[in-house]
This record gives sequence, structure tokens and C-alpha cells, in this order.
Amino acid sequence: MELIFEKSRPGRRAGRPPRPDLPVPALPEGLRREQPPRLPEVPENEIVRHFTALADRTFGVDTGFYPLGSCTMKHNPRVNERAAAMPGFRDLHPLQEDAGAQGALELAWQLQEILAEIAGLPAVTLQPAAGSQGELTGLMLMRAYFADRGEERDTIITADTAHGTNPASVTMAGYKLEKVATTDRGNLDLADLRAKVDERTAGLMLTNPSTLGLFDEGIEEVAEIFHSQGALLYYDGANLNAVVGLSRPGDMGFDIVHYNLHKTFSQPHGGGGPGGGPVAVREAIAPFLPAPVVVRDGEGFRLDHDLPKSIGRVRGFAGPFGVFVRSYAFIRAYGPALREMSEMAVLNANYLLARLKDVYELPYDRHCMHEFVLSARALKREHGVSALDVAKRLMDFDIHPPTIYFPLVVPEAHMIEPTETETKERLDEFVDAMRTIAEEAATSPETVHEAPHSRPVRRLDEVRAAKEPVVKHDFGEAKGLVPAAR
Amino acid sequence: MELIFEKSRPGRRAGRPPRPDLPVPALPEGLRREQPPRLPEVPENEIVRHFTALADRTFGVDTGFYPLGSCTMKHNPRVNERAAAMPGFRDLHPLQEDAGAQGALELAWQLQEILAEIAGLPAVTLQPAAGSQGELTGLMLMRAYFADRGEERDTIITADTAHGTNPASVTMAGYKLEKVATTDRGNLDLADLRAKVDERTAGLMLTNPSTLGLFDEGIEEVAEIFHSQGALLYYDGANLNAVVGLSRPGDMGFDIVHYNLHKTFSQPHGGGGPGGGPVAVREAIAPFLPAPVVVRDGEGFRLDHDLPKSIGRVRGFAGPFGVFVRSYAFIRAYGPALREMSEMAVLNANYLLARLKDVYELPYDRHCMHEFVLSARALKREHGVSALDVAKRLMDFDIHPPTIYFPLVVPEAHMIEPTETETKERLDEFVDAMRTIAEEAATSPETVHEAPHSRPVRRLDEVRAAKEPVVKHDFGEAKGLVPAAR
Amino acid sequence: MSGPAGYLSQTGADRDEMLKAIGVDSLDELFAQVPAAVRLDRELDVPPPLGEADLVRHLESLAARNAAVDTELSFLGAGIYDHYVPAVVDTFLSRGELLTAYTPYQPEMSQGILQAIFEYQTAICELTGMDVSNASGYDGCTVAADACFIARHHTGKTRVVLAEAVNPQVRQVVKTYAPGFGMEVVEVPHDGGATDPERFAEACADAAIGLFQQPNVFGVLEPAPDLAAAAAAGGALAVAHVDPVSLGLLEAPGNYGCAMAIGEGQSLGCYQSYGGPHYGFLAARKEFIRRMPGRIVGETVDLEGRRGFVLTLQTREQHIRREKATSNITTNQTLLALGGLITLCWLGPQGLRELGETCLALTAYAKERVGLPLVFDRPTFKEFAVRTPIDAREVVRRARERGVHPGYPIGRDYEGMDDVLLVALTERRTKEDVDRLAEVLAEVSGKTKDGSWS
Amino acid sequence: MSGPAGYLSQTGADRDEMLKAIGVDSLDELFAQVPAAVRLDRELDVPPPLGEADLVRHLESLAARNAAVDTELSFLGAGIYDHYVPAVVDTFLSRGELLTAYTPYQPEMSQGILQAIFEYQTAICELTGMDVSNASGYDGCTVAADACFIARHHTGKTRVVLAEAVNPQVRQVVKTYAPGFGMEVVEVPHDGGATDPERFAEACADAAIGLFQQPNVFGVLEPAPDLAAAAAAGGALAVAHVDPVSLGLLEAPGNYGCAMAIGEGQSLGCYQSYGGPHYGFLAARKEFIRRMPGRIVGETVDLEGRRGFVLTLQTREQHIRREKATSNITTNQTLLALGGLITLCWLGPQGLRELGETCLALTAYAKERVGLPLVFDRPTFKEFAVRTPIDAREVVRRARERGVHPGYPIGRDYEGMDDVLLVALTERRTKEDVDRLAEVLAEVSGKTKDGSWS
Ligand SMILES: Cc1ncc(COP(=O)(O)O)c(C=O)c1O
Ligand SMILES: Cc1ncc(COP(=O)(O)O)c(C=O)c1O
Repeated sequence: MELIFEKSRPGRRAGRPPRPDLPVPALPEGLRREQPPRLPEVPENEIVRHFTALADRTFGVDTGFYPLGSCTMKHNPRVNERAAAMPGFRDLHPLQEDAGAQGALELAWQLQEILAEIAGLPAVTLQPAAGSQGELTGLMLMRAYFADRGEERDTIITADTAHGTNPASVTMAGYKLEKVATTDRGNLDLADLRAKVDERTAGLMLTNPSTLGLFDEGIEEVAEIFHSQGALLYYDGANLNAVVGLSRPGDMGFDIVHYNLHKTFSQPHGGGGPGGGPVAVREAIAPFLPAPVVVRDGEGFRLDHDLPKSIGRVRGFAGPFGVFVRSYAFIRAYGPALREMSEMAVLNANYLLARLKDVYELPYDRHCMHEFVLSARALKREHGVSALDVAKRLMDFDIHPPTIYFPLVVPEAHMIEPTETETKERLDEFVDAMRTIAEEAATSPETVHEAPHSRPVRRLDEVRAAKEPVVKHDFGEAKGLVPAAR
Repeated sequence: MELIFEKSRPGRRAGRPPRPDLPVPALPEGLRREQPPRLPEVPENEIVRHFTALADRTFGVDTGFYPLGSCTMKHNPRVNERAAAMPGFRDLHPLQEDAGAQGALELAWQLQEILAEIAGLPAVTLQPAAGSQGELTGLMLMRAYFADRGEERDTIITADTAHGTNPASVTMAGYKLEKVATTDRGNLDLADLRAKVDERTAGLMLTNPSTLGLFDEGIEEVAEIFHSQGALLYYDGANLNAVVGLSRPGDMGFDIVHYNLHKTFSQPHGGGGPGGGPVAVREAIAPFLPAPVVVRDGEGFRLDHDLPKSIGRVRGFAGPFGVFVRSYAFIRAYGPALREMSEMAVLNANYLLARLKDVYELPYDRHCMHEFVLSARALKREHGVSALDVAKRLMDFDIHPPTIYFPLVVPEAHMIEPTETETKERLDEFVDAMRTIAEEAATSPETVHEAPHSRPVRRLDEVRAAKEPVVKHDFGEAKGLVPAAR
Repeated sequence: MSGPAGYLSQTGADRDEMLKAIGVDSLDELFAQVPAAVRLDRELDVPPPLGEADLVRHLESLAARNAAVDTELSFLGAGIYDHYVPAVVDTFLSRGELLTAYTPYQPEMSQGILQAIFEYQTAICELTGMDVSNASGYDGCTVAADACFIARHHTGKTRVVLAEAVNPQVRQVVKTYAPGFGMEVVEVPHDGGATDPERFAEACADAAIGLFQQPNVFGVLEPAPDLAAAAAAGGALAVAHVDPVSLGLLEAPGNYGCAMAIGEGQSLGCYQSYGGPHYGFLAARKEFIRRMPGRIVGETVDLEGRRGFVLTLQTREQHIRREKATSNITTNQTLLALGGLITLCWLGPQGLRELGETCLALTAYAKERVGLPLVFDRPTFKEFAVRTPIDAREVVRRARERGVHPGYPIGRDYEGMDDVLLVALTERRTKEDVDRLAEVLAEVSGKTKDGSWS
Repeated sequence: MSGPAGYLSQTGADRDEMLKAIGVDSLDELFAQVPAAVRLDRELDVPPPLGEADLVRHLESLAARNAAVDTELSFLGAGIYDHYVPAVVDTFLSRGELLTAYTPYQPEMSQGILQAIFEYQTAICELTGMDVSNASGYDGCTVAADACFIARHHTGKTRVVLAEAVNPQVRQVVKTYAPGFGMEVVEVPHDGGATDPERFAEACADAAIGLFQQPNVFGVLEPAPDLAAAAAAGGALAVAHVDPVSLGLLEAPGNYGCAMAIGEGQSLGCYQSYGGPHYGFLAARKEFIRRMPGRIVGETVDLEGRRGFVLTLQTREQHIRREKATSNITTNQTLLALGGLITLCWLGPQGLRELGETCLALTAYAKERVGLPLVFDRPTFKEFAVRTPIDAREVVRRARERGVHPGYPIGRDYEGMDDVLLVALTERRTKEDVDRLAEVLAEVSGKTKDGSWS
């Protein structure tokens, strides 16, 4: 399909900005642009058709089952979009006086309160733009907290099952990284931990349930080990969908928690974003939160910028407010039944696990929480069919592949998270597809190797893309690449 | 693909209406419903996926080129949807006091004024819901007009090229129908007309340009023939897109005109509707217009219900207001350049005609207006490939087929209307497709016979559908029809 | 350039190339077929073009001059109601393929919309207890005229009998159409807010059709089964004009002997939009299938035996049957009917029942609470009539100054009812809203000669 | 049943079957892995559930308590602007497949969103005159921190130089991140509203990065080329924080020696939304491609040689490189960036130029018209600073009571500027709006001790 730039014709256009009849002052010499940017020149109907075609070539939760592990691809209720589009929210300037934004501030404050209750921690900042920024914020909070106490700690411990953002955040926060092993039950190795945690240890970053979808059965001991050394525990909330209303990170012993509003609380993923990564902390860490925070004064609400010990700001304004509206609406629709949301997420995952573990290897033979990890190792060994092949073949069943090759501790991993919103029939379709593919691996492996067969493109050459990167249109010094069929 | 009813499971649901804690009074015996309607029981995510899938199986102007003759499938600007959704319009009750609807009344009044100027006639009613209701309204106006003058006239003359709604409206209005022939230049046969028009003739219904896409070169004589007998001329506005700002029906001699807001003025067609069919008339006919009409009183606007000679109402309230908003927005975006809109519609049509007439027969060898009719007669004769075959084959080029087998005076007709919004590249793609198909007809007729090859279903058995009609779901007394692939 | 509005796409270069291909030197040559005398030799006298941002600004200023739901607490009904439109309806009614497609003449291109219409027909048949539904009529008024046209041909009779308690707009449309059908209209007055089956039976003797509304224009529940029987007794086709929202609780017309069930679909999935576009539904018993007006979608199979959907029984329609067609309708209200289908899927049987119960409960509460005498002491569904101490129009005027629109002054349509206000309740109103209404009505209902504040 | 919210779909029967298949008797067994001590043994203390209609009602009541564009004539800017968002943007940002997809890890399933990002990257490179753009950063603040991280590794130096005339929020975020990067921040004060190249050069000597904003926070046009040269002279990477709306008229940073160009994308296709979600853009010269943070889409071919798109250079990223990654970002702002792309397609080069000219013209008019002394007598783009006779906060308070928000009291961020008001103009304001602003400013600027109306 052509690029919109390839559809451009000189002189065509869609939008016409207002042109008040006022003189246009000349710009200072040397600042004036010589060559106009080569933006597409297209009429509105071709814009509409172009992006309609691009949408048709994109698979979303609205298209079908999307069990992308660790991403919580649940249904996104449409009423949340209606809410975010209300002019009173959508067209509100972030520097509006507090007096002129009481409704928005109340919503944000309510969300803070609810998130605090869910985490079991008292203080919340809504500012971080996503989970990974929440992580970085959490680590900065640790540094500020220890600096304030005059303690020098330089190491953060993460699990070997940790998501890549954890170690990356550790580096960006200026900490050293240490890894702890996982036992064959999928819990943190306590012995290994005891050996590594000392007075240089700032804290632990952990996802619980882990990226294996397993709840750490030793979480109390883990907390004890760190706290006894004066270190802190950070909870990576990416998997919170497993435990809302059932178990609270604060009660597990975590001191700092981030939420992924685009996972647990249904902000649509938008093809890669936006998201929201609020952070909750214990009382002792509250003074260091980024400013501003939303506070209640009697009947009114205001942004409090006056936090002398604050680490400072991590994003503009009070955070991605439109995301708050959606998540707040989502939460208010459930109320206390959020617990049922998590129960159903766990039920769906265990159902899939039970129906698939005889054909794909289950590395940790336990009930899972909201997701689980299978291994295609056997298929690889016996038929040369890899986790990647299975993933590509799933596409021919109109199912989005799970997360693959993660976590790293499981070879040929398929990380499967169905979420609570899927019907049993959808789960059964997935089971049938996965079982069929396992059979095909034995009977007609090439069908699987060469998959997908039903998409606008076949498998793509990622090596070439990285070797000689072409990251923008070349405006017709054509390299003779044939556009894929419509 | 399954019906939403087939996806239903007892106990599932999406919406939950508010339930105030108030007692629910019992209904009188004998009025209470015994068996609840078997509506689908589905959660929201499956509703979203179901209708997403249905949309994906529907081809619209947004999908691609849609040259459906006589339907003016132009691009529908998205700002018009934004306008119609403004709460001040969308959530306004039709029985709101005039004082509480001044903005809506002004918009409707402005639209009346603009439509009057475009038709060259002084008085307008916005009430009719579509073109065919406009026709019926026009014929009722004729009856009221003649009755008021004590004249007895019982016959309406239509062209043999007339759209089916014309004769059907004649019957519903209680008139007799008489047909007039078309000359080999595509004009009304004046001799035939003179022979048929007399003091029993109430009037003529004519589309100009005709459904052949040809402007009647004798229109002045035609008008003279009817007016000299005291009869009236009705203008079927379906083809107005050819002449806006270029030639006005009132100036051509027409006394009553309907507009198709969903054609000329871009109300989206919605898979079959809604539309709008306002009617404009000469001063002498104005007293008979349906009530209410929108009138201006100094600074204010009001609905005038007090038209003693009115034929009465043809639809609820003042008409499909949301349609008015879209068409008004469309017109205001163009201003006087509406003329250019029609010029480009005519240019596009003539370009296609010029590039296709050597491979498909052109029954009337003239420049066309906004549309034209080709005949596949030769293909049929020489290769057994019919207009229908060509239409079905076009689908494999991602192009919606033109109107076929209409008008009836042209055998194996393809009635082609590109509209003004298509780019030259789109027109060229269509030309290439039509020429390719003509070649295929000679080289591999079966490819064309068996088309389409790229749609979710192959050709469908319409005879069976009409013989033993199944017009609703049978709730599982399955007839074993295999749903078409996703 | 691409048109003042940016809706056109032919550049100067395009135009030249195209004219060349056509073999003319200028656009004018193409218009030579238009006689000089009928050409417009001046520019259209219409307002100047507006760019999109300016256009939106202009329309917002017009929209701001309407008292809509967002600015006024309203109890208006009388045929159009402020029911909640689910967000999923917006999602699909704005979806490009559905929004910009037209009548599915080419089924292979349009299986989606065809299946949706088939599902809509099924849902309407389930609601009404009928065997066949069309793809929609223009609105709740024109479907009544359609029913008369069917009755005219089916019975060969010419009299239309209308209960006077049928919505006045519906009756007006029927009266406008009837002469063209060669039919005359008789109206049966109500007795204390409901229609008397005996009087209805008398009128229906030897008539083509007996049409009543359930609940009727006063919100009152008619003795529908008796009225249906009364019509049938006289040989007329019994037709019920029903509120679809009521059909989770009220018996389906198909289950008490009606030949047809019709109604205004707005309450299911359409915004009020100052009167439209909405959709009318028309459902009937099997025997009328070949007399139905408009589009009907049927199930069939393709070459490979797979299920598919097509427009069917087209020999009824104008494009085939022309002057012998069952109707002249072609463009209908498909997109709005789709909104109705989606709303019914969203509600489900349980939601529809709950919605009805909420209307019943709020209405019962309001009848008690408003503190004005009820005009008719009868069971109602979501609307009721009260008597106002001063002219109801004046009550409305005063109440609106307090931000409340208390209802419809039905004296506009019925003689001797100048002091009657029709108050409608939907699930979008609350107990508190009703309390507010009562408060305002109390404030403004004081009788004063000069109309000054009491 | 399907959940209080209707978002769940497991019926009682489903649950039983599933538990059976799992081989447990109850849900509790699945949660046995959660130690009793860390389970929540009570119900969550959150507000009760709301059905959709009630939820909308509740949210509308909150939305109604904000003074948004529809209720107040606003001249607020300072980084977020009320530019017009084309209707086509809404069409696609609400389109299900785009709205509900995630990062395109599986390119064959996501060619659409991948191509869109590739087109976005191209558009940003065209605007900025750079070679490479990522798929978006969180906002206009965090991309500044990203630029510092790149500079830290590319130059090995540790000093960050910020012009004080860079938006304060951007500087605050940089200061929050810097310590983690092992960097220190130096700020260069402005001279009369603009940054002096000489002082900037001094500060940039031996620094990692020299960051300035064009136009700067006061709306003033900086001597950008000189500042870029100044930074480069000191061996620092010159980075311009630019307003994308200005780039139809103002020279592209890539054309005056900047290493990177960054900015807040909100002005192109995002609603103000009380601060987000928006998107930050980050574009750079070729040599930095392997140090870029976040997603980058590249062109490639499939097995059959057809063009296709994939996420590329992933070895930069956290999921591969982990602690050695160029950033920890994963979820970004793709959907908003798509809105930016669509807006740029809608404007085209001509529209972008016209939009800039309109901002220039209105701003020039307003500078004349408002009748308050300009704080800096320098060329500006779409914003300018005026001095108010009384505290600017008080001016804002009083003006808002007259329905006008006259601008941002920038004393909140800059010492000694308590009497300065920052006034922003976009194409959504008109000449008449400016006249109204002038009128209101005149009314409320009267100096009075007690702050009562003058
Ligand atoms: C386990 C885990 N941690 C952290 C993150 C980062 O969250 P975000 O993508 O919101 O930055 C993710 C999601 O990508 C994740 O799955
Ligand atoms: C020539 C002609 N006349 C009348 C009509 C009827 O108009 P509508 O579909 O709006 O009822 C049409 C369109 O279907 C038409 O093409």
C-alpha cells in the first residue's frame, strides 16, 4: 500500500486555517524558513481512505483475541471514550486556575484515593506517563528518601524474570543492578537474596505475580529480608490485574508501587500508547513525591506545588488527565466488584492453562494467576517448530500471538494473558488453534514455518531493516520496493 | 460469520439501566408480557467485535471508489458529523419552545433560503424525509393546487428513463401514469409530448439531467408544452449535483423541485439512509406546503403551523434536522463555489466517458453531465459477459460496481457517476479495471463469470431468497446453512 | 488547488489533462448542452465559504442558542424521548464503512450491512411478536401511512379508523396520505384518556384498518387486546403503534391479535436531534410479507453453500414494479435502525425489562409528587397528563426561566386541554429531578391575571 | 451474569465448567498461592458501581465544574495551546483497531500502525530537518531529558546547559532526571526576553548539551542559529525545543546546525485535556540513530520482496538491552502522534504556513490592541508578555469573573514577574476576541488597594 506521501500531488489540500484580515508581520532575516516541509498534499477524502486502510491493516482488541502476556489487553469500554471527550475535560487548559478546574481536580483526587486504597498505601502521584516512568520515579524516590536519611545505598536488586524496563530504569536512575534467581517453583530464591541484600542495597524491584504469572509464595520473607536491612521494596504494577481487591502490594510489604492505567484500568493501548503510571508510596516517602499533587481543602481541591522535599517534576502538569478520566470511569463502573474483575482474569488464565498444558510444556506446574507461560521447547526439539512459528501461525486463526521469548528464563516461551473480558467461547477458539498448530507441527511443519498465510505481508526481513535502516520516506529516490497488496 | 443472536448466552449482558430505589407499580392484568423477547445476551466486548466485523464486511465511500450512478456517492466531510453531534443540536427536543430553539430554527431557515436560491424558486419545505417522499409531497401539492383552482386533472407524465420512484409516487398520490419517449439524443420526444399533454394532465415529473446523465436540450419547449396547458413541472432533484450554480430548475421552467440532501449535499448514505428530501415551489404553490415551515420574524425565528391551505404534514416535526445540520455545514464550506463542485462532477464524468467509450458502447454519443450510461451489450453478444458479470468482477479491483440495468432504455446498462471528490488517480484506476475486464471477457470469460473472487461470499442465490423467504433468525431450528468464512 | 472547501481534488494540471483526454478546450464546451437561456449567468447568492475551524465556530454559536438537555432539565416527550444512547452506538454509527455505504444492491460488497439489517428485522420481530419487519421506514408517522396502504390493498376497503388518542402527528400524516390512497379517515374519541373498545368496534365495522397506540399519547395504557379484537371483529386490520421501550414489560402486539405493529424507533438508539433523523419500524404477520414497503433482507446461500444475505422480494419495490410497487420508498433510515439494533443488543432482554421498570417507577413517583391534579386516573407507562391552574403554555414559559422544561402543553393538539401538561420520564431523570420539577411547578402555577410572578 | 459493569462475560455455567476443566472446586483454590497474611479480607473501600447512564451523568457533573474553552474565552498558552483539532483526527483516534491495538511487536498483524508511525517519523523529520525521529516520547518535557541522556553518552560530558527562557516545566523535568544520568544543570538567564549567544557559548564550553527553545517561553523569537552555533562552538550538542506549528515559517533546526530537535506535539492534533495525554517528538541527525530512545519503525521487505514495516534497531531497547538500553521507555504516545500525523496531512505545507501566518497576525494585532506595556520589545510568534498595573494573578481572577481568561501569570515561574501576563493567540481566536480581551483588561487592570472593582 502506498505511503500518504506517495499519494501527494502538488496543489492539493484538505484543511484551510482561518485567515483574519490582518497584516502578517515579516519575520526577522535568518529565521525565515527557506524550503517548506514536504508534507503530503492530499484532499480530505484521500486522508480518510488512507487511514481507513491503515486501520484495516491493524489488529486490535476490537478485532479479536489478543492474549499478549504482561500487557493486559482487556476490552476498553466505549463509555470511557465518551467521558474523555466531554468538553469540560477535553478542552480544559492545564494552567487553568484551580477555581476553574474543580471538577477535574476532584476527579483526579478521587482517583488518587481509590488507587491508594487498591495499593494499600497512603500517598499517590498521578504524574508519571507510563509504567516505566513510574519505575524511574520510584527509584528517584528511593534515592531522595535515603539521601534525606544520610544513607548511601547504590544497588537495586531485580528478579531474573524482570521486565526489561526494570533494569533499564535502574540504570537511568543511576543505580547499580544486581539480579536474584528464581526457584523451580517460580519464587524468588531466598538464600540467594539473603546473600545479596546488605546495607548498600537500596531496594528490590519486583512484579508480583511475576512475569511467569506466579504469585511469590515467599513474599513475606522477601519483604522481611529487605526491610531488616533498611532497604525498600518497589512493586512493578504491570500485573496488578491479578490481585485487585484480593491482595494489596502495601500489605505484601511493598513501599512503592506503580500502576499501569492502560493495563489494569483499561486506558486503550492506542497502538503503543498513551498510558498512565501513577505511583503510590508509604507515609515516610510521601514528602518526596513529584509536585504538584492534588489535595483537598475542605470542600475544594487544589494542586499543591509546595513540596520542599519533592524530587521535582517527571512530566508536564499533573499527568495525562485524559487517561485519568478513562480509568476513573472504568473503576466507578465496577466499584468493589473490581475484585471480581481480577478473579475472572485468573479464572480465564487457569482455564487456558489447564486445556493447553498437555500439548505445550508448562515449566512451572502450578496454578497461575492472571497469565501463564508455556514453552514450545518440545515442538522445537521434535519438529523444528519454534515459539515464533507458532505465533505466526496463530495469525491465520485471526488471533493475535501471545508475548514470546519472554520471560528469558523460559526457552521458547509463550506468555499468555487472556484477561477477564474474554468469553469462554473465545478461550476455546484459542485452545483449538493452539492444539491444531501443535498437530500441524508434527504433520505439516512447513505450514507453520511459512505462516502467516493470511496477512497483507509474509514474514518480514528484520535483519535488513536493522542493517541498513530506512526510517523515513526518501521522496522517490525509489529503492524499488514493491508495496504490499491492498 | 455468526449472527449476534447465535453469540448469545443466557445471563450475559452489557448495559445496566439506572434503577432508582422506587417501587415499581404492577401492570394491569392482561397487558403484562408473558415471554420476554429473545434479544441477544452479550457482553460489550462481543458487541464491539461483532459490529466491527460487520463494518469490515461493508464497502463504503471511505473504503474506495463507489461510482453508483444516480446516487452521488461523494465524500462525506467529517466536520459535518462533528456539527451534528453538538449537544445543542443533538440533544434538542423537537417540541422545545421556539424561544428555546432559536439556533436550530435559524439554521433551518438559512438552509431554506439557500436551497431556494439554488433552485430558483421562492418557497421551501424541509419536511420530507427523502427524495421519494419529496416526490409524493410534490404530487400532493399539485393535487391541492388544482383542487383549489377547481381543476380536475388526473394524469402525470414521466419519462421512460424515469427512476422507479417516480411512477410509484404517482400511484401513491392517486394519479394515473402516462409515459413519454426519449429521442435518440436522449431528450424528451416533443412530438410524443404534444400528443399526450392536455387539460387532464396535472404535470410532468422529470430528472434533468436525465438518468442518462444528459441535459434535456429541449427543456424550454417541454416547459412551454405543459404550461400552455396549465399543467405543472416537477423536478426530480436526484441529479442536481450536475448543475448547482450553473442552471436552476426554476429557470428551466420547473414549478416544484425536490433535493436529495444525501446526494448533492453530502448527508452520508448510512447503508441505505437517512436522507433528506426538501421541496421548493413557486409562489402560487407555497400556500399548500406542509406545515410547519420555518419563518423569520424580525430578529427571531419560529415554526409557522398556521397554513390553512396546507396539504398537512408528511413526516413528524420539521423534518430530519440532523440531516439539515450536515447539509448546511457542507454548503457553508463551499459558498458560491458550489458551482465548482458541479463543474468538477461533470469534468470527472466526461473524463471517464472519454476513456471508456471505445471499449463499452455509448448509447448516446454526447458529452454527459455528472454521470453517463454505457452498455455491455457487445460483450454480452460476443463473449456472453453481461453487465452483471462486469459489475461483479469490478469487486475484485476493490471498486464498488456502478448502477446496473438502469435506466431501462439501455440494455446491459452501466450507469456511472464518479462525483466531484474523486482524484484523477482513482478515475484512472477505474478506467484500467474496466478495460482489463473487457479484455478478460475476450481472453478468460470464466474469470469474469465467476467473479467476485475476493469477497467473503461468492455470488448469492437471490431466487432462493425470494422463493422461500427467510427474513429473520429462526433461533436454532438450524437449516444447516454454513456461515461464510470470517 | 482542491476547492474552496478542500473537498475537491483536481489540480490545475489534472484539469488540463482531463480536458485534453475529453477533447475539449474548456469546461464550457461540456455545458454547451445546457440552453443559454436556462443557465445562471451570475454567482450564487449564498454566504461566503468558511474554513473548517471557522465553520465549527459558526455552528457552535448556533448550537449554543438552543436549550438542549445539557442546559435545561426537561420532561418533554409526546413521541420523542430523552432515553440514554449507549456509547457503543456512537462507535458504530460514526464508523466509516457503515456511515458511507448505501443500499446494498451488490450483496457481495455489503454482507456486513445486510447481516445487520437481518439482525434488526429479527430483533423487531422478537419485540413485536411479528413474522416480518422491513429495514425501516422514515419515522413513526409515515409507517402508519404505510400500514394504511397495506390495509387498503389487502382488505379492498377504504376506511381508516384512528383512535383519537394516537399521537396527533401520526394522525396528521395519515390524513395527508389517505386521499392519495383513496381512503377516508374516521377518528374515535377517547373516553377519559383511553379508547373504548365498543366505540372502536363500531367504527371499525367494514373498515380497512383500526389503528391505536399503546401506551397512547396521554401515556395511558390502552385496553390493547380488546381494541385489537374490536378492529378484527369489524374485519379491519388491527394495528398497534407501540413504544419499543415498553415491550420488555407490555405484551407484544403479535400476541394479542394485531395484524401489524408499528412505531417510532427514536427511543431505542437515536438522539432527539430536534426531530430527526430517526426511524420508524413496521412489522407484520406472514401473510403481509409481499405487501410490505421498502427493503427486506433475506437469508440465502452462495455458490459454495455458505450462508449469505441479500435484499429480497424486490419485486415489491419501485425499481422493479414501478407504478405497481407496494411503496415508493428507497432511501430509508438504515443507519438509525442499526443504532436501534445495537441498543437492543446492549440492553438485552434483562436490560429492556429493567429500563421499562425504571420508567414505570419514576412515572408513578412523579404522578404522586408533582402535586397537580391528574387529568386521567389510569395506569401509565412513562408519561402522564396533569392539569395546571393557569394556561399550560404559561407554566412552561415560567418554568423555563427557572431552567426546567416541565413538559408538553398538549392543548396545542387537543381542544379544551389548554390547561393540560404532558410530563414524560425516562431513565435519564432521577428522583431528585422530579422533586425539582415539583418545586418549580409549585412556584410557577400560581394563578395571576397579568401573568406576573405569584 | 456478566459483572456489575457488564464488562465481564462468564456466566455461572461458564464458571462451573471452567473450574471443572481446571480441576478445582472453587476460585479460592486458585488463590491458595497467595499467603493468607497478605490477602485482603474485606471488600475494597471504593464507591459503589454505576451503570453507564448514571456514570455519564456523574462525569458530566464533574465536567460541568471546569471552565473549559466552551465556557470561557481563554488566552492561556505557556506550552499548551488551543489550536483547532480537525474532525478527521477524531475519526481515526476513535477507530477501534487503532485505539485498541498495542505496540506492533508482530508486524504482520500491524502493518497499518507501523506504516502510520513510519509516516509520522517522516513528517517530523521534514518539519525539523532531521534524519531520524522516534515514534514519540511522553511529552515535550521528557524528550528534553531524553536528549540529555543521548548527549551524556555521545559526548561523555556531564554538563547540561539550559536557556532560562526554556519552558520552566521542561527545565524542571530535566533537573529531576539529571542526577540519575550523573549530570549537572546550568541555566543561562535571558537578556530582555531572549538568550544572549555569547553567554550561551560561555556556558556551553565543555558541556554535553545546550538546549534552547524557539520561540521561547515568552513567545519571543530567539537568535536560534546563533545559539546553535554557540553550543556547537563549546563542543556541546545544540538542541532546539521547537513549536511544530511555527515550522511552516521558521527555519528548521536541522538547517541551522542543531544536533537534535525536540518539542511538545500537543499543538498538532491533541486537545488540551488538562495536560495530557499529548506527545513529545524527538528527532536527530543520522549519527544519533543508535542512541535514540523508544520505538523506531523501519522499512523492509517480506519473503516475496514486498515492502513492509517493522520495529527496528530494537537492540537499543530495554526488552533486548535491558540495563544497557538507551532508555527504559516502552509504552509511548503513539495514538497522539498519529493525531499529529493526520493533522499535518490535513494542513499540508500550505495550511501549515497559513496557520503560522494567522498566529503571527493575531499576535501582532493583540500586542497593539491590549493596551498594556509589552515586557519585551521583540519579535514574537503566537504569544507575548505584558505588564499589568496590579498583580497579574489578580487580573486573571477579575477577568475570569467576566468570562475571559486573559493569560498565564508567569510570576508563578519567574522571580520578579508578578506583574507579567503571558498572552497566547491561536487561529481559534478572532480579532473580536482580542478586542474583548482588551476591553476586559482595561476594566480590571485599575489599581485599587483593596482589590475591589475599579
Ligand atoms: C512487567 C512489566 N513491567 C513494566 C512495564 C512497563 O510499563 P509501561 O509499558 O507502561 O511503561 C511493562 C509493560 O510494558 C511490563 O509488562
Ligand atoms: C433519479 C432518482 N429519483 C428519485 C430517487 C429517490 O430518492 P430517495 O432515495 O432519496 O428517496 C433517486 C434515488 O434513489 C433517484 O436516483
